Amino acid sequence: MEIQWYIGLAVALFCIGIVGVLTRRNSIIIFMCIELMLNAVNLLLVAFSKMHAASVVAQSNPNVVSDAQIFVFFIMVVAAAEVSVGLAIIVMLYRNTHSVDVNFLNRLKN
Amino acid sequence: MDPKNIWITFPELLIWFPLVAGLAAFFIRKEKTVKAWALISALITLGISVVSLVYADNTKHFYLNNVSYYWLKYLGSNFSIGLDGMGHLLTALTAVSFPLIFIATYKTNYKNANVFYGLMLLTQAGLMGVFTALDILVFYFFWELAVIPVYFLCSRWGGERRIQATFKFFIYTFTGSLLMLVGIIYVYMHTVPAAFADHSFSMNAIYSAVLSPTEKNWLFWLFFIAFAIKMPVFPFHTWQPDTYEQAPTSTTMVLSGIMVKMGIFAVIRWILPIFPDAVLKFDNIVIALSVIGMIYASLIAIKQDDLKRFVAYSSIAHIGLMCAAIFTRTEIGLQGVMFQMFAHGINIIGMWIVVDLIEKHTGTRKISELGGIAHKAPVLTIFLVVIALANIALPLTNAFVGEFMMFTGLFTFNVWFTAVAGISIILAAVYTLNMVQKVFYGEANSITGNMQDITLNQKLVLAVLVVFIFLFGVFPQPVFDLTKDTVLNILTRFK
Amino acid sequence: MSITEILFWGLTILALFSAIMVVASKSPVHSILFLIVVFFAISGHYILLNAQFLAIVNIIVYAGAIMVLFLFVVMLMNLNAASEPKKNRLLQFAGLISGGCLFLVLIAAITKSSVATEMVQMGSGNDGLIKNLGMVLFKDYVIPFEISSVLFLSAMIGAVVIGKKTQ
Amino acid sequence: MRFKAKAPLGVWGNMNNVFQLVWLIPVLPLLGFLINGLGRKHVSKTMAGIIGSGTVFLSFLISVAVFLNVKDGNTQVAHYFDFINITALKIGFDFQIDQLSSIFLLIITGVGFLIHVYSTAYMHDEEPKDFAKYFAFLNLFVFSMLLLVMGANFVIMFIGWEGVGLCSYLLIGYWFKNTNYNIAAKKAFIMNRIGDLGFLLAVFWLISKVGSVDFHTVFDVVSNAKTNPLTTFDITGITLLLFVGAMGKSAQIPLYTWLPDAMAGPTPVSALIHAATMVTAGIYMIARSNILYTMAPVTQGVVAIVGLSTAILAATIALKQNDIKKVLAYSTVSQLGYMFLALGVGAYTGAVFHVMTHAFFKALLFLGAGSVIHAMSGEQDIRNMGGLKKYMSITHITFLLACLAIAGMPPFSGFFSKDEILAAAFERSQLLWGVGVAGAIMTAFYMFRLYAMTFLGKFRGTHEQQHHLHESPKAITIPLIILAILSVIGGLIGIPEIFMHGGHRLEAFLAPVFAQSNAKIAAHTMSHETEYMLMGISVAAALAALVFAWSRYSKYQKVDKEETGLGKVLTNKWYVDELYDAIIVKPVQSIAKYFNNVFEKKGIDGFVNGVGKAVNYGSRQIRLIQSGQVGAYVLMMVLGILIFFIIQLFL
Amino acid sequence: MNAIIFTAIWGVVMMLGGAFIKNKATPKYMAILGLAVILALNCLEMNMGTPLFAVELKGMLHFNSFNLTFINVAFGCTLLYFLLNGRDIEKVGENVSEYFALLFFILCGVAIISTFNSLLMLFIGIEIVSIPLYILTGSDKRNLKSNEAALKYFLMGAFSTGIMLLGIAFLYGGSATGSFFIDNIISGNAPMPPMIAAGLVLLLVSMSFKVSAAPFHFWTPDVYDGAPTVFTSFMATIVKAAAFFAFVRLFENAFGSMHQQWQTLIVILTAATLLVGNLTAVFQQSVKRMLAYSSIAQAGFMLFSLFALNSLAKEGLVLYAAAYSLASIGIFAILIRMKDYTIEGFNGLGKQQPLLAVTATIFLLSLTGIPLTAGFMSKFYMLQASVKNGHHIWLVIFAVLCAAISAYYYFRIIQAMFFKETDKDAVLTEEAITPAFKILLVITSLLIIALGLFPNLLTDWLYF
Repeated sequence: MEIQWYIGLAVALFCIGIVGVLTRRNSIIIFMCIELMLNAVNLLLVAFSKMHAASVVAQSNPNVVSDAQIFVFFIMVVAAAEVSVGLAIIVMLYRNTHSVDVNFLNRLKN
Repeated sequence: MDPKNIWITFPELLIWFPLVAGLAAFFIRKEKTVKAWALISALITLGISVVSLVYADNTKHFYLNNVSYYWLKYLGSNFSIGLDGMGHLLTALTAVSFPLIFIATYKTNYKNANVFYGLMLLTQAGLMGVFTALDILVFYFFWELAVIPVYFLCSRWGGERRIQATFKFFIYTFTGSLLMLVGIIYVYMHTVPAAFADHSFSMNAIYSAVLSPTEKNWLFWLFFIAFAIKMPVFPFHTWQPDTYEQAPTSTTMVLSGIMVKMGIFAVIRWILPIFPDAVLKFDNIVIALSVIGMIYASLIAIKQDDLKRFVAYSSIAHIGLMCAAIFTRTEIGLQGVMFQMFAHGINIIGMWIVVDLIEKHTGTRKISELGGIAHKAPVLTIFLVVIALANIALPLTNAFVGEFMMFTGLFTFNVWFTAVAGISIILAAVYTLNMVQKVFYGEANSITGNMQDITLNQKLVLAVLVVFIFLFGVFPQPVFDLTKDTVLNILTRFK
Repeated sequence: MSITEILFWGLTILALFSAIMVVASKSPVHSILFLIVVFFAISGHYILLNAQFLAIVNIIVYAGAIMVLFLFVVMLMNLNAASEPKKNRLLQFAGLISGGCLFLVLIAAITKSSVATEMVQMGSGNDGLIKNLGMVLFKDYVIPFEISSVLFLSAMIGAVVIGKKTQ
Repeated sequence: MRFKAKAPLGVWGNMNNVFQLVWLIPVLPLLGFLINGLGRKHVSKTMAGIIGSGTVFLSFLISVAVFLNVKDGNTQVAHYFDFINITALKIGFDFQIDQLSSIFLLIITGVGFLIHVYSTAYMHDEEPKDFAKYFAFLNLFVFSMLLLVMGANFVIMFIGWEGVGLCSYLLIGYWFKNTNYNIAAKKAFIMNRIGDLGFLLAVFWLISKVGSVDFHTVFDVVSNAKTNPLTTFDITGITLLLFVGAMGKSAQIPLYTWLPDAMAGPTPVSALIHAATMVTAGIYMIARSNILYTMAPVTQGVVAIVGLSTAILAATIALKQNDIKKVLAYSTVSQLGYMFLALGVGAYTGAVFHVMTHAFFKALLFLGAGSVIHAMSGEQDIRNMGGLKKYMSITHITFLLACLAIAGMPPFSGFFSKDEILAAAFERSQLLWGVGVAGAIMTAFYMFRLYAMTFLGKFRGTHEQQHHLHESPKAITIPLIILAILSVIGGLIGIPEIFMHGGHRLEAFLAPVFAQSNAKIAAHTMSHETEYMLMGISVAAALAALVFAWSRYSKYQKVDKEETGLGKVLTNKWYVDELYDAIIVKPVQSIAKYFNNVFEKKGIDGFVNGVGKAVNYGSRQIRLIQSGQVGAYVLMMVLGILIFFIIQLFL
Repeated sequence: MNAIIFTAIWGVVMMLGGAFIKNKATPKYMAILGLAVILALNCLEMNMGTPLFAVELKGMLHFNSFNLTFINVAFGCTLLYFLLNGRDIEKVGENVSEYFALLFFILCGVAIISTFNSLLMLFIGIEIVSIPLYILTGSDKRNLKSNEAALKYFLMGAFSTGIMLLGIAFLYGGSATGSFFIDNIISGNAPMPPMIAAGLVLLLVSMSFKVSAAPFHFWTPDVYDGAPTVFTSFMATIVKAAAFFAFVRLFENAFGSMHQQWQTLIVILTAATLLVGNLTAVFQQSVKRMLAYSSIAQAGFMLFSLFALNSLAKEGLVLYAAAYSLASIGIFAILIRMKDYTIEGFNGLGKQQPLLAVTATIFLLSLTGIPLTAGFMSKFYMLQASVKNGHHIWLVIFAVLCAAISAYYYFRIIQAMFFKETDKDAVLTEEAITPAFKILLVITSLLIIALGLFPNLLTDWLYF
């Protein structure tokens, strides 16, 4: 399988995520789209790692694959942490305004 | 003399003494005391400067007039200050002016006088620094620092539109200085390595910076605009009338008497030696601007109804001539400028004192509302007339010598500029005599009716000024001897 | 066309479709469910790439924990399609366009690159197995591993600080 | 022959050489000025008068001594201190004593002294401190005038040059409560300033070309063809510019209009400044730098023509003036015109000669007029006078003599000097001579119109005026008498050859000063017949005019009918003032107004403030980007990313 | 290393302390004490060259005097911040010790991102800094502004994290070594392959987001405005400085060799940031928001260090960080005590609290960059560095013109304080301005002036 397909897929997912962030107004959904972006990146990293494994890079840098996969692991870790905080914030806001619409947030502007 | 056994030099004294005195002044609560304190310290500074004039000869007393300390070692900037002829002249002017100003305004009471006089003395320190700096970074420091106290003085104690006016002035000059800063850094980056650093800010290094003609051309403007704003040269002058109008008179005296000289000084000290060929390239433009400014300002002065604005515009006209004369690069012209820097300082301070008196007594500065002061306050009138005559450069007043030489220099540079600039001589007579006639002659009216003649302290100051006016009008030679070295050194850059 | 490729394309299409659905679907609940599908598809890719550990973690952490959390919150707020307010058409359109442009730009950039056509090692290669990763993680990546604890602590505190009822 | 001072002289020296005292000549009046000026509150009137006149008298004595010395051919330049001394230029504070300056010294101090004395009586009604002020100014004037004539270089001369201008300004505006007087004073000063600018430019020109302003250096260098650095253009330019200065100072076309207005000053002032001394500064200056003019024929032509036309123009105006002082003023302008005519045709001696005689009789006329005005208690309009001769005989006699003198009746002084000028003009061209004679005729006419209307006929003034008509006190009459004598015999030092061989003592005396010029001019010799004829014609014509005027105006009756035609134009002085106002004053004022109200405020300052406004405006606009919408923010970011990608990857 | 370990530990301590300590004031003192100790330990490490415990770094982090000095600066400023604003932190909400704990965790993150040597550490470090910040921003729970700010900050922060990760992924994929260590991602100054370029751009974007450089600055004004002022002060100064330090380290070590190829981006970034920051600040009425924009403007100047990327620039950056943090902390500390955050609110402060007014003036002058203040020296270093760099002089001139604009809005406050009258009898909140507070302000201003006169006091530390 050529790497470009993976890249294509990952980038596609990433951009879909971006489009989601741009178009949706429900903060939860926006947040989910961001998660989608992260996953796209994860996929990309893994794919790259396997690409390197197949290439000369593997000789010079033995644990090139595991580096990337560990990185992905950490991304997931961070994502988890972020989610907890993020949802907490959203919930807090919902408590105060009974809405999760981001366009509702415009007390701060100019 | 051996530098070892000199423990302090004149430039240091001239800077540190006012600085310390000023800082001390902030903590003197009692108004009377702080006034006295300011006056005394100013007088001491004057004393120092007088003594320094005795030791002015740098061939003999070099180490009394020059000193340098490590400062930003690794940037190649040292705190080096010194007095050459021009430095002596202008520090002397500064030292002379402040006591006069303090005495003249001794009767005026300011809210939080301690702050006021503290700031005034700080200004003096800053000015001294500007006139003594031999390291361009140090120069820039003082250049900015001299303005800050003035900013506070004007916006705190000035007239009703003071805040905007002063703010305009500040932003205007600040912009100019920042442009200059870029220029300074650029030149610095093209200087030869110095001890501990790969470039140097010292005057000599800056003078010998290696720059391509194109670089010099735009750098010239970066510097010149900064100085032109300070002087001010047409068309950068519009801050001046407003500021002079709004600032408290004593500050206005500092501004117009000394601070404008900063610009002229800086042009002579930095632009001429650093960018000689750019000067050769642009001299026509600059002189044209200056000459236009002279005529323009004179014409406007004719139409001014507010005494302060009147003086402001007449000052712009005079400054224009100085700026033009600098760029003629003739010995006679430059000597004229040197002389005129001093003369103009003296005369305009006198002008302001008179204006201040009139405003104090009559409560107005409107020329149209005044009249007939002459027989209410004859002494004042006599002084005013003398100063006014100096203002129009009548022979045997100091201004004549300066203007005569500057015009001569200008003539040798270009006849037509001189011819046009000469018109300002006539216009000067027109507006000055108009003012004198409208304000002092004719019948007294309700406003000037209860005008009293001047008090002793003012009489004293004005007398001193008048003495200066005639003394230097008849015996200008000492000044030329003093500034000879500077002028000739600078001219060597154009050989 | 080998089985791997078929799987690849299948998963890809699935992932893309459900990703689009995540963005497009009205109700938040549906979005969440579609997102889970995406995660499963991605995990499938991981398996194809022989990164079992990540595949498992992805399922557990994302599809399991995180998404459930989301679902939970959404249920809690009982947001339904109606609660999605009127959209700003223009902004959406702009978003769509710019997102698309970004996609094109990135693709264009990558296809220019030399590595674009390099082959990816499928199925084989055991670096992605738990054993090796574990070794690496606790040998070379001990510092980040420890440090991430700080991250969790702060996240926890955050949840507490924000979640705690104030009287 | 003149020779330079060996070495700079000390202020004091061996007393037996009077040149050691030269510096006292100007310093004494200066002292008088200081004493009277500073102590004006304390000195009594008498004291002020004594100080004022005394100092001048002392200078006069020294001047006489100096003159006697010079007569023996000793001239010198005294160097006191360096005024300006830099490598590029050296200007010393030097005094030059030679034939020319010594003559002027005599005139200034002598006539000056008389007028001081006269003033003590004339100004007697003034407040003590104003009285002192008056004398202070008068002394200051004498001081400046002395500087002017003694200066050994153009700069010192210029110092005096502007000094006298200042004094005339101060004295014209002496009664400063009256705004019109101030305006007149201002006018005088500014017109002089215009001239001074010319003078200055000339000096700059000299410095830039010759590198010196010393009379010796300049003249020696220039007159010597080998060393002369000046092209003809230079010389012409310089001389023309100098002449512009002279125009201002000596009230020539087009800068003459200030002089009539200057009559606002006290009459003695008019006598001293605006008749005898200051206005002749221009003639002195040109005479001093005669060599330059001789080398610039073009300029000479201009000078002659300007001089002559001034003479005529002023004369015509004088015909119709009714203010006694105005008539004299215009006659002064006209006489000055003659002097310039003389200079223009190269008769430098003639010019100086006429300066001298004119100083006598014109001072006398003014003082006489003053005496009349004094008697008429301030009345100056001759239509309200008449028949004064039976009230004030001395004044009348002296005035008559003066009139005869100015009308050029032999053997009065005016005759010789004017005749010499006309003769010289004739040598240059008959036309000049013809016009000159015409002027002489008019002079005779208006002078005797004045005389007749003032002293003959019957009194036309009010009764209380008539009631205290009286002869003036001694202090006034004695100067009149002295001046009268001088104006009668003053001409004798310049008797032409044809009357008395070697008679022209003045010419011989001044020869050294004009030596360089004379060396360059081919000496004309006029046949005695022509000379006699010329004299005959002019005298006859003048006499005719004299008699006509006498007969016409001795029985003048006040008729208030509106002047018409030429008469009106003349009464209104050819509308020259109005013309100037229209073509110079008003435009300047309006330009200034435009600059002040529009260009400065809207233009330059507008731009400066505009920058500030622009920043504010920009700020107000740009902050709208901060819409507060997360979506918008992210969109911006994405766009930013796009741009960066395009720049980085595809550019 | 000490810094990282002990901040983490002390954070935990504070957190647990919160459970037992009921007294509100105690956490403040604990925090101050702890930070002082940590600062000391860091200095110790600088002198010894080794941390207290030998830690197997595996090249993840890299310590040298430069980083450590910066950590000193950051921690020093934080200490000052604690001292000045301790009681204000107490006022934000009831769980004080948690706030301090979070602040300590942030410091830990700061230490990491100023010493990271691997993209992984950068990523984790940034997250450790960000996540607590999201919380602190929202810590004023009842205040809708605060909530809004928190959510905006969080969403956009997460978004930028995504961008960053994609960038890292591309770098990894594109690099010939397949490594995450910043110093061997690429080598030499050959034209970069597209993948690297893409990664670089994405990293640049995400980092610019963190340092709030236009056009990625949009979160800044809202967040700074909405967050409780104490925490605004913290994130506007220390955090931002740290982010910059990370930014410069990353781009110098990773891409320094091919500086010329991406300079254009920096130029655009700088110009845009300067323009937007200064221009928008001019019109602001609320001082807090104005300072937010001014922080953007200052970022524009700091970007010069990235533009020049020479030793002068790095020195300048540290100096700038110090100068800017000191001044901002000071001015914020005063701002917190104002009743009214608008500029009019400052009217008459000069009369009522001359000392405060004077110190505030010094801070503002420093921010403007008037000589004799650290602000001038740092700007001066930056200008010098970029002139030395030689290209794009116009940018420097543009920068100084913007600095002139900045004078415009900074001086409005000075004018308000000294030259405008107020009808209020007290413009400050009633709680007393303690002598200690005043002394601290004076010390701060003295520090600023000292640095303004002798920047070498700081810069000399950087090399040995």
